Amino acid sequence: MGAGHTHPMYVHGHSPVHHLAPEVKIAASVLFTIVVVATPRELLPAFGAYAVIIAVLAVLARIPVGWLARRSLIELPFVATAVLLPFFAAGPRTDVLGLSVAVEGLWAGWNILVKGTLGVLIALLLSGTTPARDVLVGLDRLRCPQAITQIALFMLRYLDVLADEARRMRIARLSRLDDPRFLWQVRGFASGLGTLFLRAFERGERVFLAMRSRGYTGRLPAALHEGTVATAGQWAVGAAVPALAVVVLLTDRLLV
Amino acid sequence: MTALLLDDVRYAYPDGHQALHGVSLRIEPGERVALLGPNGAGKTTLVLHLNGILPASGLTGASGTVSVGDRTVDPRDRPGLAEIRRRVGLVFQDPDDQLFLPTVAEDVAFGPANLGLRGAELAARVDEALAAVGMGEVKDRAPHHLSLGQRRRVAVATVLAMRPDLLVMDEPSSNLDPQARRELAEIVLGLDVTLLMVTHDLPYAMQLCPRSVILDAGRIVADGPTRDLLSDADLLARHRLELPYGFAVPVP
Amino acid sequence: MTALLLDDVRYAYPDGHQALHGVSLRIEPGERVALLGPNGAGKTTLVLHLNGILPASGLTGASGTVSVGDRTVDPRDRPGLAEIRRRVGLVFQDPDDQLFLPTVAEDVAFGPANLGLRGAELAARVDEALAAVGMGEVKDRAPHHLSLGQRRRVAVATVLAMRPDLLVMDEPSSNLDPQARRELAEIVLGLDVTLLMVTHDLPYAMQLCPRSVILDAGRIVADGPTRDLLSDADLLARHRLELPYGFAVPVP
Amino acid sequence: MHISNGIIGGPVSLAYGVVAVGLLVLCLGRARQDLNDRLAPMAGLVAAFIFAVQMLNFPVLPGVSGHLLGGALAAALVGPWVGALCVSVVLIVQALVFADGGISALGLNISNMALLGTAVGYLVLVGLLKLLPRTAAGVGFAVFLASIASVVLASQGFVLQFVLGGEVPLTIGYGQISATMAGVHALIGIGEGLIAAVTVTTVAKVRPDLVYALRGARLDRPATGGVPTKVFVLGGLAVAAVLAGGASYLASGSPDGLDATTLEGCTVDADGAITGGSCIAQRAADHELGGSFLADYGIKGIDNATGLAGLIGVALTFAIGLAIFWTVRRRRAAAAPEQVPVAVSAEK
Ligand SMILES: Nc1ncnc2c1ncn2[C@@H]1O[C@H](COP(=O)(O)OP(=O)(O)OP(=O)(O)O)[C@@H](O)[C@H]1O
Ligand SMILES: Nc1ncnc2c1ncn2[C@@H]1O[C@H](COP(=O)(O)OP(=O)(O)OP(=O)(O)O)[C@@H](O)[C@H]1O
Ligand SMILES: [Mg+2]
Ligand SMILES: [Mg+2]
Repeated sequence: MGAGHTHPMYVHGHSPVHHLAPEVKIAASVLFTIVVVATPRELLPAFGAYAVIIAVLAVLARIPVGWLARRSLIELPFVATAVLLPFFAAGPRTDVLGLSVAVEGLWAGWNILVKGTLGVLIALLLSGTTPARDVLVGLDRLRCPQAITQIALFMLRYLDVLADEARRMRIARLSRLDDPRFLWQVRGFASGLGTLFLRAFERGERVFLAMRSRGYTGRLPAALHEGTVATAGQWAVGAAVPALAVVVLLTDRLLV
Repeated sequence: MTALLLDDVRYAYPDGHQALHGVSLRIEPGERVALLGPNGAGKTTLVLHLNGILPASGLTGASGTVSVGDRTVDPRDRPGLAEIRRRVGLVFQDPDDQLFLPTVAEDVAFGPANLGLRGAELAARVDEALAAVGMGEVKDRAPHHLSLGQRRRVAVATVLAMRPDLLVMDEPSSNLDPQARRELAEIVLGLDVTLLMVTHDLPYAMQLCPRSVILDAGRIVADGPTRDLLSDADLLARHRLELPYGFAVPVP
Repeated sequence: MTALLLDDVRYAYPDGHQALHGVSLRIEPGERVALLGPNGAGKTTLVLHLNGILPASGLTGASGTVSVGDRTVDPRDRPGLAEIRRRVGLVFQDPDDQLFLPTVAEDVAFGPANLGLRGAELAARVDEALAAVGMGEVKDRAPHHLSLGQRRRVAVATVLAMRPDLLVMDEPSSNLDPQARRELAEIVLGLDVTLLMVTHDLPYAMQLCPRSVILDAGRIVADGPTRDLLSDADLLARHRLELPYGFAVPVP
Repeated sequence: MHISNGIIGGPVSLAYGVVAVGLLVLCLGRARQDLNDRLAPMAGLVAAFIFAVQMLNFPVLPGVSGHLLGGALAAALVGPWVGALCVSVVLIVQALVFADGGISALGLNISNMALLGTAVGYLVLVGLLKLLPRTAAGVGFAVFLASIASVVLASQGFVLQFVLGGEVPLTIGYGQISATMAGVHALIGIGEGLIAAVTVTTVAKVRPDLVYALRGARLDRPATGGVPTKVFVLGGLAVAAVLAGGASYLASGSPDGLDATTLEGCTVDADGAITGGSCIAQRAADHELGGSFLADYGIKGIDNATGLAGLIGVALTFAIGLAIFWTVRRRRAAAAPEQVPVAVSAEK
């Protein structure tokens, strides 16, 4: 069926962060992440300060801590394997808790862990307060090429279509006495996958043509989301976040 | 033994929308019952309860019991569910919900094959079901490349091929051409099954079902002989029902 | 100027199935025409030609011309297509093909917004269209959480909101409850548009459309006043059409 | 194969970002001709499909995940230009909306998975399509091999990035990293190859007009026009050679800094770390899987066998691929059988 219902990452709410225009939030997130990544790994207090900024934003956005924690866990294993690095790194070694580890490796592991985690949290703040479709609207307003936003729009819609067609096929099987474990038998699974793809395509194609027949030209009409265009004030508010991060970085640089 | 027994069935969709507000209904074996009611009354929701598709197990907002023959629908009891699904044949309102295999023949064979039929017997069952709905020719085509009416006929065939005890059809006549609609009526009248049929086509209900039930806003508001209900213009009007243009209840 | 002119339209689907074998048809402005025919006749395929959805550009197996007013449908001429799509409003046979935005209100607003409407004017247009089909209440719900009949009504609203010159509806009355069906008829009779309506509901065709066209196996086999066609039992029977149980052509 | 923030140094990330933007602009230019009414929804579906299969991921190296990539599938269905855009869109949306893959590593990720993966997949695919019979089995097999090639080469793209901009010198040599990545990704490639082959053959049978690599022609009918056969055959062979030879070359390269004591500690500790990691939420199983690959390669690294492991991985892949192809082909003893052995031996 339709598109844009995919908000798996969206936390419904009406906070000031939610109401910020999507283009402002995207720009601020990207800049903030770049500042974080550009921070030398030795500047421990700076990372502490970034964490505080993120925490404040999360409180402002009324995003539950549990949600942030659960969502970041999904990505964390990849980042957390960074704890392996101290054992693989070359160079001078030191003892931590009785284990011999490389100093350089410790730093490198810390670098990935802290930048990876902060990056994940920033991205979660963005996606938790901005429905997927608004992210695309924001990208569009940031002059992202139309081919990209259009593919992304269809991608989000097709995620729904795929899920929906898969659900229909599952119910169809169940109600005619299939054991779902059959789905994993190779032949059934293989033909099921191919059919799912085709069905989803043809459904989506018809929806696309229906959109075309209502005058769609490759971009969602602006009138549908007029209310969310960024004002100068919003841009100023949004700019404050990365600006604050830069200030933190510079002061830390001077102090350390 | 009753064929179907619903006791105070309530259901709210996961988004919070309450679709059924306590439905109780009893159908005896061999009865043919029409389920009437306005759009959004909860007919489809009710029908999906009859073989355990709804409620999803562990869902809050659902209560009440549904029994088919001597068995009670319980989403946690898998062998029990399988038995219920063997007895209840469900034709979905949207044929796209029903058809999922690459060819029509495979799709119709799917149910009987799960019942254990094989080889020539299975092929015969498939041919018979397809012939009944006049779709023998499209056997080897892909269901999603058929017209909507053709898909609906195939959907009916997939269920007929399973020879269920209780046949439940959700608007089977919509999108059918007039002759196919009559042929379907003849097929159904010729089968020895218990029937529950959702329809907006009151003359069709009159033709097929001696008894009718009106559902509105998730509650049963009338239950009685179809002829009586359809003659009560006030009742009909209260529930957004009315006889179509040019139709008069035939004198018996 | 004719409202719609088809000249020898032929079409084969990409899988090789030939659905239209040369269809020619002319409809004058303000006419209301019913398109009748058995399942799989090619009605939907024909309808999809009317605003350039089919044939896809560069597809072999398609020929003939379709003109809407003074413009000819040409898949390569994008501004021309946009103009034709502004004029032709198409209600799809399957509402799931039509609705795709997260809320009903947005979905109905989509078309008019593409036409350039904004703000209060847009909101008014949306409210008016939803009120016409009696779906004002579901404005903020998700279309895929509606019942099939509700979805169909919203699908009709999405097209009404665009105020097309030529309204093309593919089985608009299926899955509608009886009152909604009558209300739809009243809406259509109240509009000042050219209408082409596909339907299997012959009394409905009689009620709405003075003229009917019968399509069978990709060819037009009859074209004339609805009353005459429906009185010709032989003709109807040859094309799997027949008047429903209990219906008699009303005496004028 | 998402890389998170902080693994590759800033300057290298930036350089890759610039290159990625440049190549994407090129793709956009070429895609504009391709992205018609038919291809736009297909591009969306391909992106969604890739998005869905990428959800199943597990760690392979610190900060790097392993999963299906989808470049060859995209190249087969929508062509190289739109295909690269599709995978890029997936990566952008994952970074922004799903917090998957670092925002600052977008350039790196796009270079590996979207650009390198799709390009390799397309070249191998088109090359093989010229050699193999135009049957469903032929197309499926071509897609299968193209997927493996594209996944393995994309993983080597990461190794190159790591060589250029890794933040830390490691005791394990780059050769071993390369072999680890190649080995893991050869296995991933088999899975991806099967999924992609099934999908593309289904579509090719019913809607050949939707398979870009077939250029709209039905199966069993020769394609018309296009680039000379030789170019693609040579291109495909070159890629296959790089695939088979490159990994072993890299692997046998430099076992620098290898030290028995370090490695002993490493295996033990690696195990310890894995147990530590496996408590993390519901990903335990996947995580252990990834972790054990790593541990395995660590142990075998002692006697320089990692290079071999990678090579064996690649060889195994082809062997399994051949076996599947033969069985499928025998089942449908169909058209033009005499062409096949030639194709296969050439591929080896
Ligand atoms: N998936 C869903 N999620 C939430 N609400 C739903 C869902 N499906 C249906 N509903 C709501 O539940 C109510 C009953 O829907 P149902 O589909 O049972 O109606 P129906 O009687 O079958 O109508 P129709 O005649 O139009 O098919 C409606 O108000 C509908 O909006
Ligand atoms: N996507 C498709 N691919 C291939 N063949 C198709 C496709 N859609 C329809 N057909 C075939 O084309 C013919 C005409 O189909 P069409 O949908 O136009 O019929 P229809 O007159 O609308 O029927 P109905 O009354 O059942 O809706 C049918 O034989 C059908 O099987
Ligand atoms: Mg219903
Ligand atoms: Mg039709």
